[in-house]
Amino acid sequence: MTASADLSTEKQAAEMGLSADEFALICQRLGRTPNLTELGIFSAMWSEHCSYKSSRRWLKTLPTTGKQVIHGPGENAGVVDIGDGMAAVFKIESHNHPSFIEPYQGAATGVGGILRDVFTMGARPVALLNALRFGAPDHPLSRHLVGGVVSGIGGYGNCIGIPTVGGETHFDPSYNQNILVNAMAVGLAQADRIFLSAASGPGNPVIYIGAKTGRDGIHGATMASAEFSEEDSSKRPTVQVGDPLAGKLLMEASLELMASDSVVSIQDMGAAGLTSSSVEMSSKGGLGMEINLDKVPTREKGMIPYEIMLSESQERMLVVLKPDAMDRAKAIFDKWDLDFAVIGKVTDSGHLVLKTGDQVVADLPIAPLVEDAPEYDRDYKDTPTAKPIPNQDLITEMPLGEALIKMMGSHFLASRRWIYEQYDRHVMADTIIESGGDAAMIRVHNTQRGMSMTTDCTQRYVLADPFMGAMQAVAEAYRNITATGATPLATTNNLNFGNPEKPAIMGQIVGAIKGMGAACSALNTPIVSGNVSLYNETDGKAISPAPVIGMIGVIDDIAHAIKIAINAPDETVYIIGQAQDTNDGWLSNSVYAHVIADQTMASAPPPVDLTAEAKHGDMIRQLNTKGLITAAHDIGDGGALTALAEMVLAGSYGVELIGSDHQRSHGWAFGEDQGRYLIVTHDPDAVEVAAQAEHIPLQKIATTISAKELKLGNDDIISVTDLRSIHEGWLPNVMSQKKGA
Amino acid sequence: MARIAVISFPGSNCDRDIITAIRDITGTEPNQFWHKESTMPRQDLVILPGGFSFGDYLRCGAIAARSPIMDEVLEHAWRGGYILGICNGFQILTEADLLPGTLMRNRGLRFVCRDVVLETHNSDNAILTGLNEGQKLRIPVAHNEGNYFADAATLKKIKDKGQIAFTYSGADQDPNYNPNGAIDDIAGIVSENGRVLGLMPHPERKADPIHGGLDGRLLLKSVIEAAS
Amino acid sequence: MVSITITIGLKDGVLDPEGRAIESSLNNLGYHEASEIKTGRLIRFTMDEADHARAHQKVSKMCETLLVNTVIEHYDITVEDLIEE
Amino acid sequence: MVSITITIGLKDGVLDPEGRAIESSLNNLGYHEASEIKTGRLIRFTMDEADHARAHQKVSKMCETLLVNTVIEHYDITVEDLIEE
Ligand SMILES: Nc1ncnc2c1ncn2[C@@H]1O[C@H](COP(=O)(O)OP(=O)(O)O)[C@@H](O)[C@H]1O
Ligand SMILES: [Mg+2]
Repeated sequence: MTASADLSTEKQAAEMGLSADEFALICQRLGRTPNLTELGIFSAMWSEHCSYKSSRRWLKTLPTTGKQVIHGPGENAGVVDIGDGMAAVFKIESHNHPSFIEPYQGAATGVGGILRDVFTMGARPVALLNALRFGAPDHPLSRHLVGGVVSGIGGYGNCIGIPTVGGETHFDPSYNQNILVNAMAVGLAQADRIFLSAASGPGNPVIYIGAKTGRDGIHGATMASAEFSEEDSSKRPTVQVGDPLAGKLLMEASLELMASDSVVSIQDMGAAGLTSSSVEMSSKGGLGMEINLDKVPTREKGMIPYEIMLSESQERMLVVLKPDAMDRAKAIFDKWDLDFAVIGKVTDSGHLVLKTGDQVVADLPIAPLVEDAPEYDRDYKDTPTAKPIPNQDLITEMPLGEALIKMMGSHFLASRRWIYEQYDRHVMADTIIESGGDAAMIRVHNTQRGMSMTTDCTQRYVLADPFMGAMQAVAEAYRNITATGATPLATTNNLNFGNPEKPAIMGQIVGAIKGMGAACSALNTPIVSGNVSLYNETDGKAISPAPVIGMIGVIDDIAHAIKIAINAPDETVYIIGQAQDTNDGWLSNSVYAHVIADQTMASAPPPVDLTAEAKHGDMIRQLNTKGLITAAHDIGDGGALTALAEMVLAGSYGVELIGSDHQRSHGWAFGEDQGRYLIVTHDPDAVEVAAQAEHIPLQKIATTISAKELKLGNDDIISVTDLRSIHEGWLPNVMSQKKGA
Repeated sequence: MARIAVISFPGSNCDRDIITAIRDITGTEPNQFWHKESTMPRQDLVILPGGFSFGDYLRCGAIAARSPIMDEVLEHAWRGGYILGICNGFQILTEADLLPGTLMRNRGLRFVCRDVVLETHNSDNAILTGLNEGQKLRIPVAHNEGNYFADAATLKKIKDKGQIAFTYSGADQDPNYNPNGAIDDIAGIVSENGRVLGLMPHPERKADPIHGGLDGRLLLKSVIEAAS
Repeated sequence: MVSITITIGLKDGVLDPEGRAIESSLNNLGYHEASEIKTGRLIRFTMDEADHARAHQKVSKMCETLLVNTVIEHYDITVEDLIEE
Repeated sequence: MVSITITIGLKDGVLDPEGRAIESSLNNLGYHEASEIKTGRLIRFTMDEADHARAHQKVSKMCETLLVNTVIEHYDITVEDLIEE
């Protein structure tokens, strides 16, 4: 059978991002030259975004199994068992390029997209997080981008009614022209009621639900896989506009439909829209699909098959319905005022056949679209080993308190309150710990169980040492979860890198995947979902690599949740995970090095000891179970003293350092050695006994006091009010700065 | 036992939260109504929950105020029934002319989600008799359009008649105590008969020990008791 | 068929935070010539009605019942013959 | 002094969820005559500039740099002599 319309050319293939070799392969596998619609479908399915052609061989090396894993990578989102018959469903995804072009809509549709990935599986989304990277705070575009992205994330999440409870934001000039907007969603489902996308039952109707198809975002998948040039922002591809109300209707109707025993399989239309959803559903079921394009609800007149198949209009789903379910389904769509249409049926042909009227406009075997997608073993060059900068080259004479204030008011550590106050953090009424602490925590509705969640990555470490940096990102996520009292369970990740065709960039990718894999294995937090965003370059300059880690954990009883705020005077503060005599902390590539010593070289980051991480994490859980912890915080960016300052800022008490000599050293105060936590306890003896029994190093560092101050030394006292105004003031000041000033 | 109704619109997203809070307080399940329903049996208290009823398109609450169930809500009001509108529910009540004034975009032009301190003014209304005059409550807000506005004549009237129920309180020295620029720091008002209350803060978000405070529960209890 | 344009603006005396924000941004960008900035909304549609007066009357009713918040907004209606393209 | 009106609308092909919501609400209220509802924004101000062409040019620049989101919106500028009231 031949499909109609004009045959495509190698030149058209190139415009769609397919190489000459890839085009030849397509012709060979088809035994003919594809027409334009068919070529469009191939180019989308074979794009980096859908096929992971550069990263696939490395992603396969990641640890993805464990007894908690119900569904690992390969589905719309990962699914893990959290006990009591419940499952957590979660994933992170990027919307980097669209957010640079139109920050509000780009970020909003990013949130909408990741929510669909989660509720497609039958899970009700219960929390959102994000990971953001912007350029230098004083870059002329930064304010516009920060403002737009933040209100876009809020605009969607607040409206649809899912709390945004956490995230991270970093500033770095390498993102000036290429910001990162990664959104993570976490949902809850009954473990035995998970919905997958594999089609089954030839003859079953294929239903389209949700918003009408317009000309928006056509070829977004290939765009997301192409390098950026400065001209691009003036090309202005048709931007997708998010409609959170439509998203809410779609979510509620889909969940109701799935609960009504009507659904064979279901798949959201995300990147590459109808193309990837129909191909994936067919491919996973080993079947085919026939679609009548005349039946697809369109928003604009005269849309051609190519446009209908590649549109990335938001808020749409594809469902294979049980044969007898039509009436039930229709009642649900009517209740929620949703457009829907029967657009085709499942077949056993193994082909995707598209028709308009009686005419076949495309007829493609499914297998080559998926299985033959190229997989490249790209050349890579390991990142040269970064040398540590010795402390004596970094340490300054600045008084401790002054250095602390300067660091807390720097873009690395300043409060992100201006951002998270624009997010509804409380809707659903199950938020236990929200932005501003370590991980966030959500109550599993109607239970005593809690779920902790976090996103983390310190890109300056990754730039210097992709392997160690990625390992550190996992370790930090692990510590953030642990510091809330929860047990880390599983991981999702978003690999944000430059152009993989460059061996140096490919080297970063390989190094990061290896480091991430090693850490997730050692910490028993398998990777169950993720996303890859490559070609994050502008005019040939790559971003600082950011393998963002999203992690979740569980706590059996939310009564044991730990927060970072100091709650009482006369309690004792310990560092868990570091012995008393260590006063030469790791300053190379630290916030201190950047802010106080003005040393911005990509020097060696602190090494991660995964065995110690696991042991120290278990120690925290043990102490917490014994009721010995009244507050805790992991030590990360900025070191022990800034962590302590954050605990003070979160509560209404002060602290007084014990006053040993090493506490005056900048290495002790600001070193970023890994594997450490601050805990506050009312029972220091019991803490010491428990730690010694497990051979966990610890040091007593401070006492909590009623005075709202940080007593660093006799004549080095910082008022909490002053510290707060600097820490809280930085971002609002940046955002209200006069342009051009 | 009070008969309590919770109305859901397509974009309501705090309906489950208020239902949970009411169930916790009263031990019974409230009655739920969908915006398309055109009959509602008699109720003692009708609650319009927070959310984004119709995506906040056109104006927050405007489309919801004209949906079928609202005829029943209006009738309930005319009969002297009690009504509580929270956040978007407050916006709907002003759009339905059950409360005077309107809620404009926040002065800062940004969505704002954080705790605020409310001061209670209840000497003149029936719905808040369970609270003390001047009582301070810490409850969070979460809105983009909470900037209460009424023209001078309306404002004078609602003041004269004691219709201001809650104001944002500056007592804790926070210069940003008013989160949205509302005129005269107004956070909530009641109808002339003192039985219809609209407020921007979300009492259902301080109604469970995990919320880090129970002031919202106090407020809800008072409303439920008044209506019983 | 007629084409309808409804122009909606804030009544005098109602604070226009958006207008103020725009004014200060323009100033910061060095555009000092603009003053008294006011923002408004526009609603446009086509209407199946030939008679202008009747169209106007119907649209007024739509404005009063739904489209305009008459507490703070005023509106203007323009009715034009639809120019087929 | 001139009076400036900037009319801003969504470009063709850009989804206008608000227009759709208004349309269905009008329908529910029994107004079935309105179709293809589009929403837009309006910015009005006075400008200290006598020459219309120059005013137009300046306002275009303001639109491009600040007032209009040219990725999804288009705009129209009207310059009129200020009628003193
Ligand atoms: N970095 C990664 N690590 C592990 N799994 C990944 C990674 N990137 C993508 N995946 C998995 O590959 C599958 C396809 O991902 P993606 O194309 O992003 O999903 P979608 O089609 O929902 O957009 C998903 O199951 C995802 O979890
Ligand atoms: Mg998906």
